[in-house]
Formats: sequence, structure tokens, C-alpha cells
Amino acid sequence: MPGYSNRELIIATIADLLDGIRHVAVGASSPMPAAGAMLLRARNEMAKRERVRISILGSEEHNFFTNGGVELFDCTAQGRVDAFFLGGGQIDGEANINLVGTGDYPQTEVRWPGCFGSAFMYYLVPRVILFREEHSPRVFVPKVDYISAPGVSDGIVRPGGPHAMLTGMALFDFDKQKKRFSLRSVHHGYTAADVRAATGFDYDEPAVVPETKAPSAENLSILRGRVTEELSESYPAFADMLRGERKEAA
Amino acid sequence: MPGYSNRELIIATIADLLDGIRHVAVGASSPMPAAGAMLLRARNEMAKRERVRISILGSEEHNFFTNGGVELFDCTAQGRVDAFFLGGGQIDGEANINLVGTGDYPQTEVRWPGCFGSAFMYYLVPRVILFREEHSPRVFVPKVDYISAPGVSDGIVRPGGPHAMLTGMALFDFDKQKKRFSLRSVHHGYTAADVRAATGFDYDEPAVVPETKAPSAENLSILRGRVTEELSESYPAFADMLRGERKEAA
Amino acid sequence: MGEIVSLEELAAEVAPGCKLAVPADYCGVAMSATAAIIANRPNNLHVVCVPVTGIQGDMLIGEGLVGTLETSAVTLGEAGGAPRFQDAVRKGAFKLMDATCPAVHSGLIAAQKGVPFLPIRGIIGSDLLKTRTDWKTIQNPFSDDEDPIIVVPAIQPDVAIFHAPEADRFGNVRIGRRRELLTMAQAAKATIVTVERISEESLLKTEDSAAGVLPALYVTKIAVAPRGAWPLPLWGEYGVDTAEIARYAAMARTPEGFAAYMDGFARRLREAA
Amino acid sequence: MGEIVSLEELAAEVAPGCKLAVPADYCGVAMSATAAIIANRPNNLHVVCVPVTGIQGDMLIGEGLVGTLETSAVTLGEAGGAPRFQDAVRKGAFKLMDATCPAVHSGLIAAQKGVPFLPIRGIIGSDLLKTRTDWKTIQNPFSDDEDPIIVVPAIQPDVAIFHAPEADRFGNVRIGRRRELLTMAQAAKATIVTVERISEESLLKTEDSAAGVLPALYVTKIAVAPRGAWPLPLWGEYGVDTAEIARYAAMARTPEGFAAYMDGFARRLREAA
Repeated sequence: MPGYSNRELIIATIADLLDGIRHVAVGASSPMPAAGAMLLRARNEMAKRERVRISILGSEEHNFFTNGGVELFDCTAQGRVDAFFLGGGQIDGEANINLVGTGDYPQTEVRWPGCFGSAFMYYLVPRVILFREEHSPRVFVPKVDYISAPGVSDGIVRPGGPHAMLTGMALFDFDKQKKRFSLRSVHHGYTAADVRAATGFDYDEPAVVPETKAPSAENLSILRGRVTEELSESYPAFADMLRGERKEAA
Repeated sequence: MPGYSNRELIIATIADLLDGIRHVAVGASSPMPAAGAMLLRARNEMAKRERVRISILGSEEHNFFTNGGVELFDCTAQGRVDAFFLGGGQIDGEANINLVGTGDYPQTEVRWPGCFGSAFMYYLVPRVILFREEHSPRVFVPKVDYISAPGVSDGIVRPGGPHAMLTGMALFDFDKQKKRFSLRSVHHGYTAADVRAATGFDYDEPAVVPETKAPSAENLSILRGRVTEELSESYPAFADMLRGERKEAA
Repeated sequence: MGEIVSLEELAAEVAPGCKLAVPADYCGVAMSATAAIIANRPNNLHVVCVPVTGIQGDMLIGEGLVGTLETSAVTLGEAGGAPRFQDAVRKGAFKLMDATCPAVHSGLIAAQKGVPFLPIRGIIGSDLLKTRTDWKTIQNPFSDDEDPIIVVPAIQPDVAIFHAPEADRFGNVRIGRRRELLTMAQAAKATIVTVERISEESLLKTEDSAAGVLPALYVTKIAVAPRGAWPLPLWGEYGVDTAEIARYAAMARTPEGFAAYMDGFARRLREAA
Repeated sequence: MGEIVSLEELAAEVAPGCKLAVPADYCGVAMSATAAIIANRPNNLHVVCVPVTGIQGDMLIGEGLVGTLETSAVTLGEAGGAPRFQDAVRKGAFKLMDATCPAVHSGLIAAQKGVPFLPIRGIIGSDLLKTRTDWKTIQNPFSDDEDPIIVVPAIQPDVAIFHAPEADRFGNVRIGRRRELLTMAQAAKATIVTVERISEESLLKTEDSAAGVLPALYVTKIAVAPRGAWPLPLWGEYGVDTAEIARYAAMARTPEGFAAYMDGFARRLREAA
């Protein structure tokens, strides 16, 4: 037992990936990104570092937008959103994401909700973190069936794009020039071979793959205290789950 | 004495020119157009005809816009503003208007405030009424020194334009095909020759020029009663002046 | 403008083939009115979701009333995918115009401003462009370098419909900070609104209250519908009925289950009110 | 963001050569801050009027601080023409970018939306186009027929400045229905605001109050300046001081009179507060 749960590791990793940002937007049904952002906010506050703003989309309480649904996109285009999270039913080795479905469009066999704002946010947010807990060949495919938004673009204005990819198993960097992921670290309990087997696309890998940095005692303490409290306002079920897993991990 | 003042005649004429509209926007410092619109609103109400909305721009009380200064223009482009008034330091025979100045632009000898929204409203409001009380060759020139907005346009989307021109002396129609004004009527106390002498551009004229229709007793009564009351909220000085002139006319 | 009518009279504004704009779940969805619309069976609707939809869109699809669906997503949120939508997509039951949220906003803003199009960044390289042939790529006229940019055409709905906490008797509607409702209404030819209640006092009375108001000028008809967004939430008033949405999600997995659900929907709406 | 500072520190944000956006007289003009800015003498300002200006613009011009003036009009309203503006125009004292109101709004909205331009109807055939060579005419990409339309470039001010009734201690500012203030602030790189007072309670606290708020995210610095719009009005708070504007209009007819007026202006501002 490492003394922390896989979810706690992911949350702490998200906080590290967000380090340095001032404003992050997260979806209303994205408790893990929200938790990571809250952890960063709390520890920055304690270290008297830059203030972190978190916009929880669709929330009434944690929403300081006042100009309707368009404000997130305007705010992003103004360069005022530093980080955002995107997932996908499928993600391929060039960081293309598919939020639409599998099979031949439009009569896709499996249909997901749709692109939402991905075909805009992915281009304009400087630090997009691809986040998908399920790490399987079903998700990480050689080539997505539908490109909701491409990982890289040539010849267009694109200040944003993929910064890193985080899954339940591993953390990847993305090289925009090479259009390739490279494995940065594997989470406690997994090996580089596990990751390779669960990933449907090819990627770079260092000779020795380190383990994903364990959350410090201080981070775990903030996460289990203040952040869990904060989370329970917007994500009560998730906060309870974290509390439960903590008991198991302990 | 005709039993009405020149201003009362103008106001009643404006009400007639607006007949049939549902929404008119008037400037905060345009009491005569506002008075004409209020007269129409009152008499439509009494006759149970269509409701007339009046937007007084810049007013806090008589302003039902809630989306800032852009709303007038958006509302107009949506086709929801039926009538608007424009004037000009100079107006020429092709209905071009100049709100900028005389002499060579940009270092104009006489400089007026500027175009305001004229270069938009003149194109998009179906019924623009050119209104200028002063009727002199200084205002009505052969060719304006600066076209803030042209009277007619070819080859562009232009649902709006000049509907009529009203001055302290006369009422003109405008023929968009011929790009020419034609004298419809002269106000009580003036002759067609007076108008010709005071106008710096050429225009058509019927063999017999009628006198501008006198306000009916009913219209005068509404104007002197309810409308003057309504006016005194937004234009107290003007309402007082009307009351004063009424005594003289009586 | 802003006439207060019955729910039935309001629903009659939605004619077959009309382009109908509906808001996202968090913005105030006119669910009571949706039941009244369904009763009229206007088919071949072109539903524009601003910018996404949930149970409302899924119901209209399940009832076979949707000819075209223009949306950035359809989802029941925590209750999962929208079953009638997924089934209809598989069957190719309607014309599907997948979009991305800011492009929907831009299309409506173009209509609001009376311009034929609005430019928007992003999108290039997305497969959206393969089917959204109504979106064009042009050269940025202000760049000397090659700088392609997407332009999306104006979206002018025939009818916009939503649910709000209150209207006043003059036809003004409180929309708070849900500014997309104002954009929708200004973009649309007609706007119909259901409300929890009618206020005798003008919502434009004070500067503070006026800030969150859609003026009557843009409102065609208003009907009172208490708890009119149920089972969806209404901001500042009541939360989502999670159990009811889950019940719908489970039942609507099959056409038969959907039919059974809809059979009692209007009745339960009245009970919930 | 939304830091509360002294009037002097706030005024220091306006550096020489900066593009400064100012609102129309009815929107809340930061007159106290204008005096503080003038004291710093930042020259060669590019003043963008949203969409027109009055005594504020005329003062900055009279002080010789304006290098470029982008506006749809300059007027003292009932007090007549703006004398320092008229004089400077005659002398060609600055670069004049005459505009028309909706084009200014569209330019700011383009910056707000992060797009390089916005299309706008009208304007074609106006002499504005002879000098506004930064406005271009393009073919409407959605029309098969010839359909020229104007596109105006984004206007991104370095600094936007206005006066409002209140801010809260979190940096949120009440703007009511003066939505152009939100557009200005979102379009600008920095936004500085003077207010009558600071509220201890968050303006975002209720849905009703939140509707009329510019969030702190877009606010750089705030200073308290009681009666900070004087002699101009502040919506919902106080009216215009007609006599004072008339006094300015009369005195500013000559450079000497203007200098005499300005000499005591900052002092009178403090007295009026």
C-alpha cells in the first residue's frame, strides 16, 4: 500500500500539471480536474503564490461568469483561460480526440454526446490536459473514427493544444513537432509494459520509466482536509467516494 | 393666426409620417420627434390601433433596452426599429447627410460632433425621417462637403433609407429611383417660392403646392394635454416652450 | 408583444417544419410547454440547441418530431447518454448537424446583429467541417500572411422557447445572467416563454432588476407554468429531479419504454406543478 | 485582479502612447481619474470612444495628450460643440479616426471574441471609408450574388477606464445594464475602474445582483472616487451638473480659458466629492 489511492495520485498530478496557471475552467461533471485545481489553489494560497481561479461550468455557486454560456469561449479567446481538460471516447497517438462516436459518421454505431466546445477550446487554451481515467485499447486507438478536434494543426492560428495526457495508469507528454506522445511516468501499481499493452497507439518511452511522483504528505493532508470539504459542495458523491477510498488506502 | 404654432404643426406632421409603425427610436435631445411619436402613441391608444413603442436613447426612464449601447443597432438590424430621425449640418438634393463638418476633411473649418450611428441607421431603418427645423441654403446645399451617410445606395443590402424630409417650412417626399426630393406641402405662412429660395438644391414641385395639413382639433387637444404632460418628464424646457407658444398662437 | 396566454396557445406557435431554438439544461428549459407542443405533433422540426440539449431534445426526437437536429451535444448528464437520440442517430432518422458550442453562439449572435456570418477561431481540422458544409473557410482579410479562419452563417430561429422564473405583466422576462436567452430571443423571429409567475410590478423598474431582463419587445407570448422546467432545474428556484431523469433514461432505452414514459409525462407535469 | 488602490496608482496605468477606451457620458465616465491621469501627462494617447465622448475627451485633447482620436462623435450635449476638439481638428493636432457607433461596438466585440474582425451592414458609400482604410469591403461568403459587406478590425484597448456605482472587496464591479462596459473590459488588456463605494458583500451573491456585474477576472485596478463622474452624471446615482458643463463650454472656447478652467478642475472635483 503506497498510503494514497490512485484517485489521490491523479488529483495531485493534476495539481502539478496546473502549476503556474491563474485561471482554469472545469466541467460541472469533472470532479477529478476540479479537485486537482482546488488542491493547487489551496497550496498556492498557503505558499502565498499566485491566486488560482476555478470556473466550474454550469455551477450556480462556483461560477463568476455573468455573460451567459458564450463567456467561457470569449474568455478563452481573450487568453484569460490558462488551462482546460478534455477527454474523449477515443484518443489517438496524434492527440486527436473523438467525442462523437464509433463507426461511420453520421450513422455511428455507438454515439456519444457530441463535440461540445472541444473544437474551439482545444485550439485556444494554452494548457489542455487530456484526461481519461479508463486506460484501454478501446479508448486509446491507432486512429480515431471521428476527429472532434485535432491534436495538432499546421498553418492556422492555434495558441493552444495538448499539454499532457493523464490516465488511470500513466502520465504522458506530447511533442507537437513529432506529433507523438511519450510516456513520462507510470502510476504506482502499474508497469511500462502494462501501459503499452493497454494503449492502441505507438508512443515514445524512455529506457527507464519512472513512477509517477507520489503526493507529498502535505499535499495529501490538504487534499484530505480542505479540498475534500470544498469538493463536497459541488460534488458531494465524489467527496464521499474519496473519503471511502482513503480508508481503504490507509 | 391658424390656431396652432409652427412647432405644433411639425409635431402633428411627424405623427402622420410615423403612422403605421410599432417602434420608433428618438434621440435624447430630440424633443420634436419624441413629441410626434408620443402624439401617435396617444391617438393609436384612443383608437385602439397598434401599440407604439418609443425608445428615448440615453434616457434612464424611457429606455427599455437592457443590452447596452449596442442594442439599438442590433435591434435595428433585426428589423425591429420601424422609424428613426436623422438631421445633418448639411443635407443635399440626393438626401446625402453631413454630420461631420464643412470644408476639406479632416481639417474641416466648422466641425460638428460626428457621424454617430447615421452610417448604419440610415441604411437599415425602413422609415428614416430627415428632420431639420432650420430651412436655409446653408443647410440644404447642392452637395454636402462630407457624406456621413448617402441618401441612396446601389448594389448593397439596404432595407432602409429616407422616407420624407420635414423642415420648419415644408414637407418633402424623396424618390429613391430618381434620387430627388419633391415638395409635398408648405407649412402655413410660407409659399413654394419661399421654400425654393431657402433651398440650395433643385427638387421637383407640383403645379400647385398644397399647404401642410393643419393639425385636427382632436390632435391639438391630445398634444396640448397628455403629450405635453408626457414630454415634460423627459424634456421639461421644451414642454414649457410649447405651452408658451400655445398662448401666443391662441 | 409579451402577451400572456394559455400554455396551449403558446405551444401552438411551434408549427410543423419550424426552426426551434432551445436552451441548455442549466438555462431554464420549458418542459411543460414541451409536453404541450408534443400534443400538437408538429413534425419535421429543425431543433437548434443553444448550444446543447438533454431530455427535452431526446423527447422531441423520440416522438419523431425532429427533422433536423443542430447541436453541440445531447446528453442526460449524470443519467448518461440520451437513448432516443442515440437510437435515431443509428437509424439516420433525421438530418444531423453536429456543431461546437461557440459556433452555435456565434451563429445566433450573427442573427442578433443582422449580419450574414461571424468569424470564429478553431474548428479547422475537425471532422465537423466534413458535414457542416454551411461553415466556410475564408482568408482573414486583415492578414497579409495566409490565415484561414472559419465563418459560420447566421442562425435565425423561427421560434425560441425557454422557461424563466418570472415575467411582469408588461411582457418583460427575468433572465438573470443567462444572457444566451437574450441572444436567442433577439436572433429569433418569435420568442415564447413559460414562467413560474407573473409580477405586477415592472421588472425594468430599478437599474438593478433591469440588468437581468429580456425586454417585452423581443417576447411574443408568455404562459404561466409552475415548476415548468421539471424534471430539469430552474436557476435560483429549484434543482434537478435526478430520480426522474434516471427513470426517463432507463425507460427510454426502448421505444416501448419511451412510449410508456411519455404516456404519463404530461399528467406528472401537472402533478409536480 | 480587482485590486483596490489609490486614485494615483490607478491613473498610473495609463502610460504614454497607450490605447485608452472611454465610455459615453451616460455610461459612467471616470472624471476624477481623468484629472489624475492629466496630472501624469501621458502623451500620444490613442483614445477610443465607446462610441462617443464629451467633456472627458475634450479635456484630454485640450491638454495635448491625444495622438489619435477614434470616435463616432464628440459633443458637450446641450452645452453645444466640444471647443478643444473643434480647435484641434481645425489645426490637425491629432490623427482623427472618425467612426460610426455600431462599428466601434463591433470592433470591441471582435476583440472580446478573439476574432480579427466582425462584419457590419451599412457604411458603404459613406465618406468614412475614405479615411478609415482599416475598414475593408469583402464579398459576403454566403451569397451567390454580389453582396459587398464591410468588415471592421478588432479594437483591443490597452486600458479601459470607467466609473461605476460600486465594487465589492473581491473586485467585482456593478455595471447594471451598461453592457458596453463589459465588452470594453473584456476587449481590453487592462481595465481600471473608479467607484462611489466598496461593498463588503459579494455582488455575485444573488442571481439578481450578479446579472449586472463585471466579474473581477476582467478588472485590473479599482479606486474609490466619490462623485467620481462629476460634472457628468452617474446612472442611478446623480444627474449631470448642467451649469458646470456650460461653464466649461464657455471657458474652453479659448486655450487660455481652458487652461484657467483646468487649473481649478482637480480642486473642484475634490470639493464636489
